[in-house]
Amino acid sequence: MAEITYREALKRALREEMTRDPNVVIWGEDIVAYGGGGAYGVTAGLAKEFPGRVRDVPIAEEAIVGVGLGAAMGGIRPVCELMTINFALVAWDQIVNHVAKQHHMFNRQIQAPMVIRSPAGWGRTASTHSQTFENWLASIPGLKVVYPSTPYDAKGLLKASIRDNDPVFFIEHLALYGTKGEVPDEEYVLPIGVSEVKRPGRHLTVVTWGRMLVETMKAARTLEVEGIELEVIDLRTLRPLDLAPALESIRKTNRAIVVEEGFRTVGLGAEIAASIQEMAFNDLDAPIARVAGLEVPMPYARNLERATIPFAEDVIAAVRRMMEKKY
Amino acid sequence: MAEITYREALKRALREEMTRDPNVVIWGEDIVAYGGGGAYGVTAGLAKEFPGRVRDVPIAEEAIVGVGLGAAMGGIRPVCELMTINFALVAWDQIVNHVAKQHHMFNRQIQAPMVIRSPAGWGRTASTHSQTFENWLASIPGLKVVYPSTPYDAKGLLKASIRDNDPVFFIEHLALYGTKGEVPDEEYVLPIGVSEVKRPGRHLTVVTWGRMLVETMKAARTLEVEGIELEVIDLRTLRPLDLAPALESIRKTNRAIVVEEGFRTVGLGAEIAASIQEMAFNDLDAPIARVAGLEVPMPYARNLERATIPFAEDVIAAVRRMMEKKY
Amino acid sequence: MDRDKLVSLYRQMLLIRVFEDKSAEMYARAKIGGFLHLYNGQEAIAVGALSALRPDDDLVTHYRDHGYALARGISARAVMAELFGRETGTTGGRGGSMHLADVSKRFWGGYAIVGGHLPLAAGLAYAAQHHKTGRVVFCVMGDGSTNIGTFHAALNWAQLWRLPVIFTVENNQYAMGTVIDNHSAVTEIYRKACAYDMHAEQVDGNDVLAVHEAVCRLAERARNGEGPALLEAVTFRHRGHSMADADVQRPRSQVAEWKERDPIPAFAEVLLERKLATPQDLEQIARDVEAEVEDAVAFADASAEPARETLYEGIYAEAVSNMQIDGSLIGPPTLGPMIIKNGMGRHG
Amino acid sequence: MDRDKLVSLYRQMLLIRVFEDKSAEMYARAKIGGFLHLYNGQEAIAVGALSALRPDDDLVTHYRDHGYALARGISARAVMAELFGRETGTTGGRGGSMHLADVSKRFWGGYAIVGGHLPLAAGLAYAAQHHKTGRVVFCVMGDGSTNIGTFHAALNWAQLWRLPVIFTVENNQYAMGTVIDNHSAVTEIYRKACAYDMHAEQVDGNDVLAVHEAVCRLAERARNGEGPALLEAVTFRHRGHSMADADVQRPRSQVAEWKERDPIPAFAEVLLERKLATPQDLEQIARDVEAEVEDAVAFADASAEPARETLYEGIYAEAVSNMQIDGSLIGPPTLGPMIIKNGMGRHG
Ligand SMILES: Cc1ncc(C[n+]2csc(CCOP(=O)(O)OP(=O)(O)O)c2C)c(N)n1
Ligand SMILES: Cc1ncc(C[n+]2csc(CCOP(=O)(O)OP(=O)(O)O)c2C)c(N)n1
Ligand SMILES: [Mg+2]
Ligand SMILES: [Mg+2]
Repeated sequence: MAEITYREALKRALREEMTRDPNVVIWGEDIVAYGGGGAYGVTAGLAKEFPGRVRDVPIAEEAIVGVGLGAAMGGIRPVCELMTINFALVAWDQIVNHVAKQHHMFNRQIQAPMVIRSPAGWGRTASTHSQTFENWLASIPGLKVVYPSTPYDAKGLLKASIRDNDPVFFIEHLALYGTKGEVPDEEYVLPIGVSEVKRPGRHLTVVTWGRMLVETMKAARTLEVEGIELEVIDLRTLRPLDLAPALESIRKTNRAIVVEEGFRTVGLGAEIAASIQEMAFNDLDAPIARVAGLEVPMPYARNLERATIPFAEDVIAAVRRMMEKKY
Repeated sequence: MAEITYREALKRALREEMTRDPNVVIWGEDIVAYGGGGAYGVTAGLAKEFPGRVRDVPIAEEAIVGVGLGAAMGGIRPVCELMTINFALVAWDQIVNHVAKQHHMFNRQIQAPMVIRSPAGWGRTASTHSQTFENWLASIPGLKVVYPSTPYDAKGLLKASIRDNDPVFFIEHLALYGTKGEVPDEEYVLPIGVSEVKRPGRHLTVVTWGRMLVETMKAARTLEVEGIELEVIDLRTLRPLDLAPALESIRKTNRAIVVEEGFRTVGLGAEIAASIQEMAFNDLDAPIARVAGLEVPMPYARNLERATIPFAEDVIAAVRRMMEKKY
Repeated sequence: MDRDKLVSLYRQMLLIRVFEDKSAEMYARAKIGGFLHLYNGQEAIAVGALSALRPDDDLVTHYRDHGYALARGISARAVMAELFGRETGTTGGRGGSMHLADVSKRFWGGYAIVGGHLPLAAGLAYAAQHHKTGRVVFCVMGDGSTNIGTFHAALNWAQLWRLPVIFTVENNQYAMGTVIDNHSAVTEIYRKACAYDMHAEQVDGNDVLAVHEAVCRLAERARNGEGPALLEAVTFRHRGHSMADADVQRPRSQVAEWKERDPIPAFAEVLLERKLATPQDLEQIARDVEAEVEDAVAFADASAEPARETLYEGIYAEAVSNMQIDGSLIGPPTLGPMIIKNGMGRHG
Repeated sequence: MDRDKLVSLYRQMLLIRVFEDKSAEMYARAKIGGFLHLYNGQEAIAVGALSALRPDDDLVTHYRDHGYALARGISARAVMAELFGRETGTTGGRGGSMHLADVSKRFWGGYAIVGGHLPLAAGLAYAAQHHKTGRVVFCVMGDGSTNIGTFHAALNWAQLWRLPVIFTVENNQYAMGTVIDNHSAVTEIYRKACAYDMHAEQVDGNDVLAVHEAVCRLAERARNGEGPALLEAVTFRHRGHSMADADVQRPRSQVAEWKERDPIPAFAEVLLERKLATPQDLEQIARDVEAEVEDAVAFADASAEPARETLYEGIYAEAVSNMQIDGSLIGPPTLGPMIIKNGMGRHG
């Protein structure tokens, strides 16, 4: 078992699935020529290994998704890369009205086994280029939404997504590409729709996913020193949403915080908080709290950007507040 | 004071504002020639009254919104009609990345005083034509979202929206166009961002908006006979969201249900439930419940469509369950 | 084409006409709901085009799709049942009039978001190219659909990759109530292909044989790897945009003029002139299609509504185990069979 | 153009070049972050075009906007400060490199969603038409931006309503790393105007006078009510797409060849040949612009970061009273002053 990056884990998943199934193709802007393979290097080298099956496409996200969908209907398994998730908005009608609805609207005659891969994240890229839409995506019937936080999950879930007969929106994160973790050399596939306890603890449950898992784990290590043990749940799949480990955990801790990178208003955290209070009303000693990105179009300036995004320190502050306050 | 329809109230608001301000123009698909003025008749006659200021446009929602935005930047106050809210998806990038961000991203140099009007609703129109996206719209910083439930509110809020210096997404509802209510002959403008108690009651608080207000009021009348008095809050504006009347009400009733027409998962109801439990944790005798549309792409068949949409009977059932159950 | 085939073109056009008139009647009687876009006046395009294609060439259309469904050989029964919203319909009552489909016949559906299906058609053409099936994709839209972004993105991509797809515009000169001069800077739609160096042709959409020949040519090109094409078929609809349209905006004289050029009697004359059919033959056909449509109505009316229990079927390819009673996917995995009940969520 | 104006064109181009080289240096020194798209090699277009327009004509560009900002007369200080993310920058550090703007100079901003600003440009042109201001809108994009839907929707609309807008494509033959042959079915971009019957011209984008003349012509047309135009300026960038681009995909020989056609020395030769400037004049200009850029860097470096307290300013035109400490708008109206704190929501 070797330590590899999240980026490398994704690439291995792509390579293995392309080797296994000749119908898997990858399309995206600048995934072949540019910088040797992709704005963020995930597809680097694959075009050479699989001639004709990895292709640069015009900048037209409505077509990247829509042509991908048509190909999927016709028996291809396209992995469509959107350079960043921000550009998914250009393809929003295709995603919501076409990709997600095909199977149901045509009464199961049509399947759309496609993956749309795209990174969320920021990096001084200002407000149109620093967004994340998992809350919206997770509310669309017919779509599955996967958002791995570790190289291990990234590889196993991307393979599962490519094999899935439903369309999967697969969210990555710019800040995770370089993170490392153990990934087995042997092949494995992880199930879509299963959350995981990433760290056991007694005092407070944190439900999170994606990059915020990393920040939450940092927070947990700090708080441990103070004697506060967080139980950390990584959702991994955002639709369908598996809240069982969270509910089980809350039965024990009686306190929960949802940590998300996106905006608070109508975030996925709202859904999780609303669901938990419905399903575990009597287990709660405190209202479920939410840590989220500040609700402002992301500014370019370093200090303002930094203030906008949640980090471990914000999780720590929220936990302390909840542990101290009497309800 | 005369009883007029919601449709007529909207038209009067448009007429008054066009008369008041020569910069107000109306653009939309088939709002001039078709059927004498609009697929749903809201603009009927206005093109004649205001030559050149009410125009049919190509079917290209990305341009309807984007050209509207550019005009707004240049000093026009466009009211852009999207024939139905479903087509907003084609313009989604324009709405999220352009309309909503202009003022902040350019550091207040640019204003975007435009209104995007569009009806939600259904009517055997199947899954791509029976949607509602207020949950998504209400989560966008920079945008205001208005959704009136009565002719009185429709008129007063549309006038406010046109005068507002921020972009407003103004949601109407197909099933409301024909409903009637009292509207003063004198001019009035209602404030954006203020919810209203539409019916006082002691036992349970219902928070709702749009068409579901009508269904909730029906439910309230039925439940009154059984001795259950609902206090009904109509949000009217979905962003910014005024939860003060709801919180005040819950202090009294200790129980709350959110009723919405859209999907439950990451609906606006999730935000409201999550916020209420945060802000009124100790006032709640029961978890906040949600009544919502069934989470399925809307089928065409009459019986399936009927099963999917929430009606007064669903509100009644939810209220009874909450009043009976011990927590 | 031999006599039988030519006569069958006539029969198909008439079947569509009679079917559409009957649909209008059923709509007035509230047997059909929602949006109903009829094909009266444009029958020569679907019939001419599909007769030029192989039965396993791919077909993708807009919402004005009854004619294509019937011309593709889907039974009038299944189409009418779909309009009635019954379980025996082409999509079991899910899609209704705007979303007819029969994938076994490679009719991939009618689509109701203007322009939304154009990229899908290009994608299907990619699949044909990738798998070297020799199939051609036939994609239909209206004139008003050529101004939206997906038109541009799909045509550019198709030409760039030399995909075997024929984009066909039924130019009936109106988008709902908006006359073409008010929605498109170029009103001879085939000329829009110049922006992609795409092969393009314009054809009389009311001449079934002309359409047939044009599609033969373009399909041949596409099959030979010569790439996509844009075909403009100039036509007119005899009725309003949909049953909701009182049709007050089109000049009466224009409607009357185009009704003079009705493709069906025009083709009847061709058959009679060329002695391919007698007046008696045509009368017999008329009786046959009337009977076929009556039978379709009876069948639809006798069919059951889709079962309430099937509401969640098909949202995902495999049932998702933790689906809630309101169809949401929130909550712990239940793993047991899906519970389906009317009403709201578990805590509603 | 008189001598002074011609010389000023040279000065502007050189200022842009020196500014861009300095930006690259500042990026390497982490003074600038995010995406930084430099204009080296394309200077003749911004300078030639803006010199042909009135100072109050409207300007809308894509993210490769430094050249336009400087050519519009925005100070190098304000632009550099914006790249540094400082409060003295053109948008006070909100937008950064990709979103320079100065509305007092009717520069409505750089936009970073490919094609997203094209409809906005048409809308500004509508405003000019509606208010009869005689203004023309100049809208800039790259070759790769001509394949996305908004290009089509905006051009059709602009032609349909005869809006006074010049859509200008800086065809530098690559969209990031993708060569034009791989992204556009038609590679002579001006020919795409045929789909709208729009007037179109192609110009040598490395010839500042040619660009100037073309824009004069097109602006004149637009001002006379003759409608919009598509202008293709063929050019090449000397650097990678952005500072993140190692520029490995473009053939070295192609880059070298185009550097031979550098617009700045080429125009220097014109000035010298026509005796409009002496070598000493040009050296003096070089020293001046170096100093100007050094000053801009010093200014930017000395400027403060935007105050944390201003974070929520400008999300709405008027402050919304019930904004929460996390910037969300949920909760009861507080009506008091906005509380702004680092961290998460009130119950976080
Ligand atoms: C994106 C989108 N916008 C608007 C509509 C509403 N709409 C449905 S059909 C139609 C007119 C289309 O006209 P055309 O393309 O000419 O086709 P025709 O109906 O004439 O066959 C409109 C505006 C839609 N379905 N999708
Ligand atoms: C909708 C969208 N998709 C993708 C991108 C990422 N992106 C930014 S610039 C660019 C290339 C644009 O090339 P071109 O239009 O030729 O302009 P140039 O950079 O060459 O000036 C891409 C793909 C984006 N910003 N917006
Ligand atoms: Mg038409
Ligand atoms: Mg370029």
